[in-house]
Amino acid sequence: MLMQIKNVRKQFNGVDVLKNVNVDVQKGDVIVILGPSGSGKTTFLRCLNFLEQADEGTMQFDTLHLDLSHTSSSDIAKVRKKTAFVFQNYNLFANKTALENVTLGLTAGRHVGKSEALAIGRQALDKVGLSDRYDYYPAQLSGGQQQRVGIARAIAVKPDVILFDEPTSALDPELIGEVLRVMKKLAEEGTTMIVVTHEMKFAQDVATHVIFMDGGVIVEEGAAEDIFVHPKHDRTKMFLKRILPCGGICEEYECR
Amino acid sequence: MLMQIKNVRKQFNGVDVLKNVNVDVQKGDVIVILGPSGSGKTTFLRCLNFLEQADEGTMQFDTLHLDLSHTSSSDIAKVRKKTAFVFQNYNLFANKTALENVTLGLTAGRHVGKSEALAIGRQALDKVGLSDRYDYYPAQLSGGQQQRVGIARAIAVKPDVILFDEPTSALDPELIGEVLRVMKKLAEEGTTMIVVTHEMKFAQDVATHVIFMDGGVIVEEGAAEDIFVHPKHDRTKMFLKRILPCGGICEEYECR
Amino acid sequence: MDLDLDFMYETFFKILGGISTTLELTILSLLLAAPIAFYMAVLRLNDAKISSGAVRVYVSFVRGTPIILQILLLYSLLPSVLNTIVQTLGINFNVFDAIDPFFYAVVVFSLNTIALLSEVFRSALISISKGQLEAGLSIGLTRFQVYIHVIIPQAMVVALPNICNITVNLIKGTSLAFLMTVKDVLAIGKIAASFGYNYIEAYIDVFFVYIILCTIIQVLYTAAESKISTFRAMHV
Amino acid sequence: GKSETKETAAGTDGAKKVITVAHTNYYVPYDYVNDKGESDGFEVAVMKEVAKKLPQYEFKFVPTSDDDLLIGVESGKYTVGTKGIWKTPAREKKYIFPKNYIGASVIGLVIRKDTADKIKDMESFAAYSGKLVPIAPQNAQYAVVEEYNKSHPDKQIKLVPSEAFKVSDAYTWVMEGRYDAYFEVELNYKNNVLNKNGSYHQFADNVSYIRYKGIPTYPLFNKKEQKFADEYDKAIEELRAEGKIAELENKYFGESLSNYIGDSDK
Amino acid sequence: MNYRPFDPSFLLQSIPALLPYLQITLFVGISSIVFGSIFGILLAKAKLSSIGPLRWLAQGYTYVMRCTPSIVLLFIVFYGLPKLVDGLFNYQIDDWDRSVFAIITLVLLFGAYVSEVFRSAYLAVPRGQYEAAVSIGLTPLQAVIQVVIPQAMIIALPNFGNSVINLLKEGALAYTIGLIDLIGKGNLIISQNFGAYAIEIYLACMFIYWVMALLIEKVFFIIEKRLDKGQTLKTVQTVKQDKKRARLFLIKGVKFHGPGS
Ligand SMILES: Nc1ncnc2c1ncn2[C@@H]1O[C@H](COP(=O)(O)OP(=O)(O)OP(=O)(O)O)[C@@H](O)[C@H]1O
Ligand SMILES: Nc1ncnc2c1ncn2[C@@H]1O[C@H](COP(=O)(O)OP(=O)(O)OP(=O)(O)O)[C@@H](O)[C@H]1O
Ligand SMILES: [Mg+2]
Ligand SMILES: [Mg+2]
Repeated sequence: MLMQIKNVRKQFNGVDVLKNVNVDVQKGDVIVILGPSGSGKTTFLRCLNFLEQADEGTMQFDTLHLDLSHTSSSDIAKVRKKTAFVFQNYNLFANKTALENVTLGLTAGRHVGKSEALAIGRQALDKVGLSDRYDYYPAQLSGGQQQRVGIARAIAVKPDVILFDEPTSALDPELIGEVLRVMKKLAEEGTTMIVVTHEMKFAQDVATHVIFMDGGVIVEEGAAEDIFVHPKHDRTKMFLKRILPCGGICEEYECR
Repeated sequence: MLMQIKNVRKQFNGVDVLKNVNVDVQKGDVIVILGPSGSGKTTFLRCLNFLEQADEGTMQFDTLHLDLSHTSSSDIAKVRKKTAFVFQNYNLFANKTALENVTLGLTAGRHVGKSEALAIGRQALDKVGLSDRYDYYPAQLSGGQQQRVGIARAIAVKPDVILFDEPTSALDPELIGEVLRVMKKLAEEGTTMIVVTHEMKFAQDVATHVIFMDGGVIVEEGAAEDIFVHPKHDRTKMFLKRILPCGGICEEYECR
Repeated sequence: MDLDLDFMYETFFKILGGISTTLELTILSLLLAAPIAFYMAVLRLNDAKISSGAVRVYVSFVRGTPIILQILLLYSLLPSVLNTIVQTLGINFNVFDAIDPFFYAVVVFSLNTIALLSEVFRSALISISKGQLEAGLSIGLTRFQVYIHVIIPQAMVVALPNICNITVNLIKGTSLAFLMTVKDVLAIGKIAASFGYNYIEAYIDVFFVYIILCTIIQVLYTAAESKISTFRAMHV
Repeated sequence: GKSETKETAAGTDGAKKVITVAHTNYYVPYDYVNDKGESDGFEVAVMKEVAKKLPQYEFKFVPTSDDDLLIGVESGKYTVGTKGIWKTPAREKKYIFPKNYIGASVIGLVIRKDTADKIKDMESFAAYSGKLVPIAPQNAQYAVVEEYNKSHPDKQIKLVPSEAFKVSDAYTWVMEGRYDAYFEVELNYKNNVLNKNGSYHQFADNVSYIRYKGIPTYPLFNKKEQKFADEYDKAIEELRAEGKIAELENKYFGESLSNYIGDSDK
Repeated sequence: MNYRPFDPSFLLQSIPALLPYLQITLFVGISSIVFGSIFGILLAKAKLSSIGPLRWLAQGYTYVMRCTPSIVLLFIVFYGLPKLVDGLFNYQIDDWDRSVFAIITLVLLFGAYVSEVFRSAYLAVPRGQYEAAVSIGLTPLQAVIQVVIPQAMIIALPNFGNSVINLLKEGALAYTIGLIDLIGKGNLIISQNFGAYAIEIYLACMFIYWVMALLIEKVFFIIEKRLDKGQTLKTVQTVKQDKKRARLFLIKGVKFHGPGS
């Protein structure tokens, strides 16, 4: 088991945003988290990367056993070296060009040589279709371009685990396809991923495990087929019904 | 004719981002702009609201005839009083709560009484499903919640024209449905809208006119049926093919 | 070396009498300077060639040259100039008696505070993202309204610690007004000390008064800062 | 406390005890730093002669500001301080004043010529208007005027304290009527106005000078330095007897100041 | 006015006489700025720290220092420090160069002031910037240095400029303990002339200070331009300005074709 996350609880101003969340992640897994707006998806990912301190919860990562509510900074550093985060609002470094955004994690974070980092960085940007925007600053990029830089930044450092928070929200359907293809490729290469997304197609195609959250708890989880084809809970059924082609019961993926 | 936009040209650092863009808008129109990332959709909307100064171009708005490249600030103010903008990256007022974000345009911008403004503001937030987040600051809201506040802020001032820049990108499919319903209702009430979106369903259902942009020019435009069912240009065909259910030829809307 | 405690005790209360002068000078200067300084900051952001250049020259001159020297120019020259003007116009007005030196002090310190504050405001404005202005404009607010409702409240969070720096510096710096015979806290201490050369005692007294005064002011500023920054201190 | 142990330690080493003479650095021609950056001036020159008489000590001259000089002598950082100080009873509580004065200065009023018929002395000035250019309180002149006011309660001069201002303003202020008199050391008046090269010589016809009195000036000693103060007194008496001091007065002032000092002040 | 002698040639003559004394102003000033900034950074870091006592200590220090008039602190350092060092280590520092005491004083004060400048600028950078940096494996220190500080700097610079120029002027404080700086020399010249030429000398001093301030501001201006990557409120308007220039150009070019073509 690569990651075992247990019993995560998180409050904001006394309101529970996450309650007793448990997730097991095997190496190479692609875990998709679905759920309505405000259900705690982002908060959960942030807790995993210690950007938010959980009030309770443990995480076993590789050989590390961590208490999410008070983790030593050296442990945090270890986990972060092996993970990367794609932010819902991109959070590109405003003072760095697209290429610098992508290479920084290599040169500063991983002591990769400058020219090698540049090569890797260019490659990553090329993958997401930004070969003509290397030297643009974030303020000069369109929404979709910024989002893709964010993705390139995360994949460039070749982490063991990537946490994606709605990585295709600002993209047009054409590009969504491209980006999902890149992600699929990563999955095939064995990168472990936890992905918050509303792209059902991607979930159906790639997810090894689907989690449906609502109100800070995991309502239902299971293999993609199970969740999409035979959801058990009413809440899940309702959610899926509205959004899947053919009213939620859709065995023929091609339809979409 | 409510708006007639002619010959808009815009460069950034000597690179054309918009070239000779012409759009006619009738009162009550819902114009949907489609196009790949970086094609200039956002820039176009921004030029219409004078957030970006076009290098060339004219706009007739109601009885006003404006030169987009040098407009007097009083004319700009007149246009802005009648329009609202939903930003791709939300741009919520960081120092104001959700409710204050929504009411500010009423109290300060339009001299609506405080209690009336509050009533309108609450109603607008309720419409987008945020009745439990009135007093949250933007930093305390999830991505989708922020996006919905942005929408509520624009519709609360009841403008003649609303410019939407990917208003549902951060929403889950369930909410997308809700928000699109709100927009449909606005359309039925006669609000004119120019919407950048990738929600084909919405375009198909509501758009009176669809514009497909690429590389800063309008490649193709026409009624929704024409564009979706019988696209003429190869570029349009390619774009649609990838994204529409059933390979771009889809007469049965229910399918999605 | 023995401290003259009696002297210290007596002088302390004498010095307290200077607080009003110190505070009046400080507060008046701040209030007079703030709007002008803010306008200057906006001019500089606009980067309009002439006005922004003029502001830069003003700021560099006023904050770049010692206040003592400015006082010298203003206090020793200006009244003379005014007097000459009044005389040649034949107006029956005694410039030297009618204008209280306090007035010159307010002018000098306001001019200085304008220069410093304009930089404080400029830095605070730089920290606000442009989307905030655009969002305000797009819902039909005037630029002025956006500044009032959105930009200034956010900018103040960044500005307050720096305004606090300026305020406490003013409190201490207004003692230069003694060059113009205006007696603030420090001046009273110096006068008291001069008879028996009790400088050490007087300075300790003055120090105490400043500690009280500046602590109150700093506490107020810190409270204000934490109050107006509630909106952003979410993730800790 | 601690400085004492330090000094005795130095003393037992057999090294000479160091006498630090602090002097103000721009009170020309009494104490100042000359073009070469050396300590200079009449009082400094006298102290240097004193040093020759007391070879058991090593003298060190430190130019510094008035504030530092006063605090430094009080705290023991400096042994002696000299800046043209006038004796007052309050000051004697803090410092040792020697029996013998070191120099003297003559002070008086600078007034406009057109008021010369009305202002003849301090009393008539007080009667005329009493508007005197402000004086820095640490300046001894302040104490002199204050003393005058105490002894003439019915003929007060308007004494306004302020931080020190430069002379050029004061002359101008008097001439343009902002004030009616300026309390000034006679020597400065001579150099500025009467001297053909003085920068105010062009206005020699506009102003005149009324001598008030000459006042002896003293160096200050740290409270623990009574022994050294006594040795100083002895040295000064010898120097005065030898005519050395008169010689220096001539060098720095071009005349003997001692003549101006009234017997009561000596 | 006619009663005020004014000799412009004296003003010009005095500049070369004054300039060498700028050296002490600059020496004291620059050393204090360098060490004071480092100290200020440490203080700001402490104030932002999650360790309570450290935070309170730094905050308390700032409070007290900002209450302290520089001249009082100077005397405390000049008289107190040698006694303290003597008492603690039995070591004499009385004879140290006076500039050392002036520098220590100014470092203590400057540190307190700029720590607030740094703190407010640091907090003004959106937290997401730091988060993004650590999320790709930068250490917190690297994240701050590589990402947060460059963005905080553009916000801090104007206030830092205030403090730096203020400090260079405060350098005149050194005069109180007998160091002759620019203004000190000015006063010397004035006294050597029995108080005459004060206006001329002071104008010369002002002029020198002003030139110094202009140079400093120029440097800051260049740094600021370099740091601005188009994210600030400032740039909306600069962009507009560029456009105004471009438009002027356009109008010229279009003249013969008539508008609207
Ligand atoms: N700092 C905060 N203070 C208070 N409440 C917060 C804070 N941050 C988040 N919340 C609340 O926690 C809930 C979960 O937020 P989160 O960002 O995890 O949602 P999400 O599932 O990512 O939603 P979305 O799909 O809209 O991004 C939301 O209701 C939000 O209002
Ligand atoms: N300030 C700027 N400087 C230089 N180039 C810019 C600037 N702003 C935008 N651009 C470029 O203009 C092009 C159009 O940007 P725009 O934001 O209009 O795209 P968009 O169609 O909205 O894309 P998306 O769907 O990704 O949001 C992009 O290629 C972008 O890189
Ligand atoms: Mg989220
Ligand atoms: Mg866009």
